[in-house]
Amino acid sequence: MLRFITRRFLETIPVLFIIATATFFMMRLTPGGPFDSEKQVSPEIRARMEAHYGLDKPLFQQYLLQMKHLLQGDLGPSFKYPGRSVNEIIADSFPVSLELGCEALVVALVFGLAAGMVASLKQNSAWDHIPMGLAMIGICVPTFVLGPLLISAFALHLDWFNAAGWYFPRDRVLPALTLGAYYAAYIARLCRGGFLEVLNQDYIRTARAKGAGGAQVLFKHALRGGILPVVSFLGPTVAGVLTGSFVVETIFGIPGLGRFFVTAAFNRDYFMVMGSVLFYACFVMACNLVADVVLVWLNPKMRFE
Amino acid sequence: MALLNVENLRTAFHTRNGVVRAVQDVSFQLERGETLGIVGESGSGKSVTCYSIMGLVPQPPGRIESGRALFGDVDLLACSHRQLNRIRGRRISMIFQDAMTSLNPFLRIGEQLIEPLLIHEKITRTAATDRALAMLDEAGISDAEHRLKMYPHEFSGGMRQRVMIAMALITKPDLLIADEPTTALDVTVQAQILELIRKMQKELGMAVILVSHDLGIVSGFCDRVMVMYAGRVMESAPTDDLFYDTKHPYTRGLRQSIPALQMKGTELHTIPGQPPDPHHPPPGCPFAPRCSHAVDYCAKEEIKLLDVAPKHGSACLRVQKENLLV
Amino acid sequence: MYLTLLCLALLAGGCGKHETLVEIGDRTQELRIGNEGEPASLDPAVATGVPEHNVLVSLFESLVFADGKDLSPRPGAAESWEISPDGIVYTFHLRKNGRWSNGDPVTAQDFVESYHRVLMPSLGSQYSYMLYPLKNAEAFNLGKITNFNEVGVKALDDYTLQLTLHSQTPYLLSMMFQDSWDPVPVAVIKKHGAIDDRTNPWTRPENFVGNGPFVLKEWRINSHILVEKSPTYWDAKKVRLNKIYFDPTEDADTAERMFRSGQLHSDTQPPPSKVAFYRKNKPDLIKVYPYLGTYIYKLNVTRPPLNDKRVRKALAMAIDRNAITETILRAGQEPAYFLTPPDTAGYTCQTKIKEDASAARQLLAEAGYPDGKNFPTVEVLFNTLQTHKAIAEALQQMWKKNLNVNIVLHNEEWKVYLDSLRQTNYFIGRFAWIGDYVDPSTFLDLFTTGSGNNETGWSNAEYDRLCRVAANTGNRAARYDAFQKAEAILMDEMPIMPIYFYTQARLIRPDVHGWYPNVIDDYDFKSIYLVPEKN
Amino acid sequence: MADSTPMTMVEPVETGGGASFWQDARHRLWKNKLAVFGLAVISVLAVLCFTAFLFPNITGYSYEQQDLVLGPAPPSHAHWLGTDPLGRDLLTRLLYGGGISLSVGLCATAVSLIIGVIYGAIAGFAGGKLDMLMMRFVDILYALPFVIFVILLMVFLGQNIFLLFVAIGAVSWLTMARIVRGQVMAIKRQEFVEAAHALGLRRGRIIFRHIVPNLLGPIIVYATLTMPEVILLESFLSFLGLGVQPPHSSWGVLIKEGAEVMEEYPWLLLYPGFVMALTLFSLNFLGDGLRDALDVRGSKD
Repeated sequence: MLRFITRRFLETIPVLFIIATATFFMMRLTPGGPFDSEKQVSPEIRARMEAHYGLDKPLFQQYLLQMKHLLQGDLGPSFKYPGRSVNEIIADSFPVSLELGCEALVVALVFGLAAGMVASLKQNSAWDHIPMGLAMIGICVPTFVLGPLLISAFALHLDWFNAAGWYFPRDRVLPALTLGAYYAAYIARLCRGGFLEVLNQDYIRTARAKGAGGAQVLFKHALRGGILPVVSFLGPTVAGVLTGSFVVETIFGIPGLGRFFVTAAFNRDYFMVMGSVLFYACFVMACNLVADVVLVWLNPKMRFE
Repeated sequence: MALLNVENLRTAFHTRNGVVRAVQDVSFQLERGETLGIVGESGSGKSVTCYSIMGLVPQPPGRIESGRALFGDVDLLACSHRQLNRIRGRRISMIFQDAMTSLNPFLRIGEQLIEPLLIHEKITRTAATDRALAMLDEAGISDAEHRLKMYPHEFSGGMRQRVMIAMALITKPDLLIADEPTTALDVTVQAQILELIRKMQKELGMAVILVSHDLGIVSGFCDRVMVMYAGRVMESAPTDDLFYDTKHPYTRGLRQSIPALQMKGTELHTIPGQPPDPHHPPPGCPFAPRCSHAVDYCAKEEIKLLDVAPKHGSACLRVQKENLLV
Repeated sequence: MYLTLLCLALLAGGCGKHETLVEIGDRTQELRIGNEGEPASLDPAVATGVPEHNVLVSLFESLVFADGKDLSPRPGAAESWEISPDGIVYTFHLRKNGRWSNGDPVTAQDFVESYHRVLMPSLGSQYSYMLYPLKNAEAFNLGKITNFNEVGVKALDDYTLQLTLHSQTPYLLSMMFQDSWDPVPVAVIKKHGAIDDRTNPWTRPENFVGNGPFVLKEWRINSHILVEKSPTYWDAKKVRLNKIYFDPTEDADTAERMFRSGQLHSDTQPPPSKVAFYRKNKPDLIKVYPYLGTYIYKLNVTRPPLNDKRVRKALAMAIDRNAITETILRAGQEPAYFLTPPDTAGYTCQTKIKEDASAARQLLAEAGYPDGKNFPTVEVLFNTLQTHKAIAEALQQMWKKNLNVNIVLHNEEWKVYLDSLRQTNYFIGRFAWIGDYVDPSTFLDLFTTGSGNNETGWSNAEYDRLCRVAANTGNRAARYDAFQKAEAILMDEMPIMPIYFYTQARLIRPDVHGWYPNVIDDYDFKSIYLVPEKN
Repeated sequence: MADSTPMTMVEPVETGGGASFWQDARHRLWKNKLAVFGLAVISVLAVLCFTAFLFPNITGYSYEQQDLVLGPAPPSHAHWLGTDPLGRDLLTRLLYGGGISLSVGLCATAVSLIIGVIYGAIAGFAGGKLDMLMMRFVDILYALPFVIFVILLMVFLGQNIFLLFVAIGAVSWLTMARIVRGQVMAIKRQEFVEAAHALGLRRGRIIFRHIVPNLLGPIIVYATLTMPEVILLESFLSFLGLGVQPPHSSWGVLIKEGAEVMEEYPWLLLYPGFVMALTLFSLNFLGDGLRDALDVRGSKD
């Protein structure tokens, strides 16, 4: 297992390199520069600003320079927010996204798994149809609709929460619900499918024949096989959730990292894009690694590989 | 009082293609220490009978429509889940045909072995593991300590079935239901497994229900045999009576198709035709269309298992009415 | 499932009615305002946008500041000034009691060094051109001269600052409302890094030093900026607010909801549909007032068929601007029949576009497209935003109905759109201009030859000449006459098609007192105070 | 079947064995009322949408016809589903936009099915170096900045509805591939696979005839989930300038715009949302029905 993990770590190096290279050249090929704005600046001043960040150097030299900085762990300054480095922005905003992501994941996992398991146990009953119907609605209702709806109901009409902001513990509730609901719906559907598959297996019958109760059957015998699809799904999803959601962070005015992934690209904030992409890439690969390790751990047969 | 008393068991499956009456009006009694064989072709309802008793019929689509299965004073068909779970795995155990798929591939053997103990007895894990070691030893598995840490896929077929047996018997049940325990195994291993079951039966003094499609296996093993066809009991008798005083044409057909009992040189007997479509059973005796003795009323009148000799029931209308010798 | 979830959440949250932030703020004189976006920088020489400006107004004080009511220049860091009769030399007398927030006096030398810094080529200040009225400022900024002593900024003594212009600039004082004219604590900046380093961390709350009525306390990116009353400010006793929270909520819907739920005292630019709702149902919570900006379509005069003036005019005449302001925008915007917003420093253009569909058809026929026949494919380029899209869609239909021409709509992501405009790679492009200062020149100079924001390929010698004339005379009547003539040319040549004049819509609670609407929507935080609502 | 209520993972009966398997499957599908309902709803929607696409004035209005005087009006006799802020008939725009949304949804689902399943199955089955290379490639695609990718696509290839499919296709199969890979790895050690090996079957045959059919459950579930996601993704791409250009519409764009005014003009969100939910539910029923119909294990109901 340790060798497996080490090997995966080694694999990430060329992958990160490829991603960084691709991102670098993609960014530079994209029309529009970081200093374009509706009020045009004179070419001289633009040139000065570009020189300030070394953007006047030949492209390949810029590439080498950035790679060198990246190797040193320096993601560079942000164009959009002069005075802040990309490292600093990530360090400031990632914990917020991480917290929200974790809360959303708890919501998603608790409700998704519960709904999925109940539905698979009571297949084709109301216990199946109602949660699954809700899950389908959850998938249909995009976050940019659900968020405002929740705010409208619980913040504006009932006045239980703030409409936006990230100051008090109760400010976490609505965003976590909004973000979690969508994934809960996904997980519920995948979980139900996985469990239906497993609950039809002979060894579940064996467990019942042993006198194991419903909970025991479910958690001891069916869980490991049943959540396989959920685990595969969770790999990249967790990475996405923990690094922040643009939509939810925008709707709820949350100072998280998710917004930067989108706005950095819109702002042509080259170093910010590079930094966020690499950060996300590391996260994706780490999460996928964890997911793969969990898959193997769940399934002893795969341990030979 | 009998250990198990099954009366008028009816189990049906409601599938998208209609209702299948898998078990119809099955009754039997089982005494302590007795061995009952249930024989029949695929689809005859023998396994469903056992699943019904164990409460393992998936509902839906399955449904127990009527009947009682008194185990002691508990009706297994009507009692609560809680009650059922206290009996399953403790007083009645079951082993299945396919030990590979019936063992949980995600859990270590040891974990699965001690599970019945953990469920039913107040026992520490270490004590349970000790019992499991002893049990594996009894079941003829060497190097048990090492084996406990292994996963099912690391075992051979025969070994797995031994594990299944050890798992079923670890709680010293009163009744073991063995559903085709040897079907998936090599002939040599078959014998070993049957021998193991017999040995354990002797040691524990338990009753056994052995389900098989092989009359030969059953004949060598059981005190009594019940022959099923299309969800109904065709004949039920002590083993010797069933063989030497057969009271049903179907049993005779089965008997004649055991290769070992045939004289050398004679052609192996087969029963012509196919079992009836379970969705559309014929009226009257379900075997009538394939029966060489069938007469016109066989295809019309409802059949019922009646004693035609002491402790010997038959559902053949002609045997019942005309004392047909088959 | 979600219902249970919600119930749980509510139990956890379980707070019921609580005092809102706004109510708390009313008691403690803490103003909370929606700021439309996260400020990119709080360095006056680097900052460019509205969110930055709103905060900087509270943190720095220029020589003069804008009176909230009428935008007249009020003594700020300078307590008085003289202007030479030819309008070229301005002498400012600084306050003796002017203090930086670290206690140091604000001196004339500070201003000189601040202006030097803005004009340093290596800093790359985007708004350095605001200082170009100063003699030789442009040359220095573009690196043509390197000796700052040649630039028209001089400290006569610690408290006397002399500015020399290269030509008369009657609106100079109102230009000074812009952040580029703010003094910065050069000594402090040097302490934290190079003076011309855009990334210098001196604007962090822990390092910050300013001379305004408020001082920076907290700055959490995308969360909030908190400024507190500065005890060293010369007029501190007049400042009634204790704190101001700037909420960087970019999303207009979010900001509006925050306003509604009592998290903000005021919020600008709510979504158009909400503006209509408030105006109808809660008129006491919304203020709509003119804003110094024009929404126009640029026409690329280098591309056929738009190289034909008649086509351009036909397009401009065939639209119903009133329908757009009344049904789509619905926030009191005025239809624009010329470029400069009416009554900009007393100037209103006399030449108007005549909306006349039949005359437009006539013009189009003269240009060779009778009843829109053979009219080539023309695209309207806009950046993706709901309002831009709706306007483009409406115009498309109007042109189709009135001229029988098919115009294709084309939306692009913001920076791609800017790039297309810059390269004049478009037919018709949406564009908006918000005036930098209150003077017609901020609009009319856009379309002179060589102006970076012209982007239409249009060039007219007479127009250029008139703009130069206006720039070089201090005589108001002569200037405005030149502007009238120039704008008449613009409206005749039609390289641009004005659509509407901006308004600012502001949601504001009645508890905010001392706030007045003005066309550049500048805050005068010194005069604002809060009074709890009685009920 | 009544005997042992087969619950084992059964290797499908020779599916290549010709018509009978598919006939059986079709027969089973037709017997599933919900699935037939789902199929019917989707077919009706598709027919309506494509008719509206081909004959834009079928509702009496065109998708771009404005009524600025009327503005946003609630549902009425003249406009069954009301009008948008420009006074355009919502029903017309909904039907017209359905064409693009359904195409995008189905196309992306197909891409996700074809590429995702094949890719994931091969990676999972092969294991080792190939698996490593393939999955790291997926990681790279996950990580690259999508916004930039889309913009570049437009810059170099122009604005083209075809590119919309490329862009959506490029991302929609990634998670599917991961899920399939995980499942394949889980079941490739099962006996029936080993048996297939022993029979000397070619690997391709083992993967797609023996393993993939056992994954139908998760595959179909995930495929039906892909649909709403890409329909909404399309609205984001339209925002970037790829995809539908105004005044054309799509469900994603309608929902996005409806959400912006949901407090004032709720019908602008409600109806597009309802149609999309209806589509998703129908697809889901159809998907479940298909899974059951193609599942030779049969008796599950």
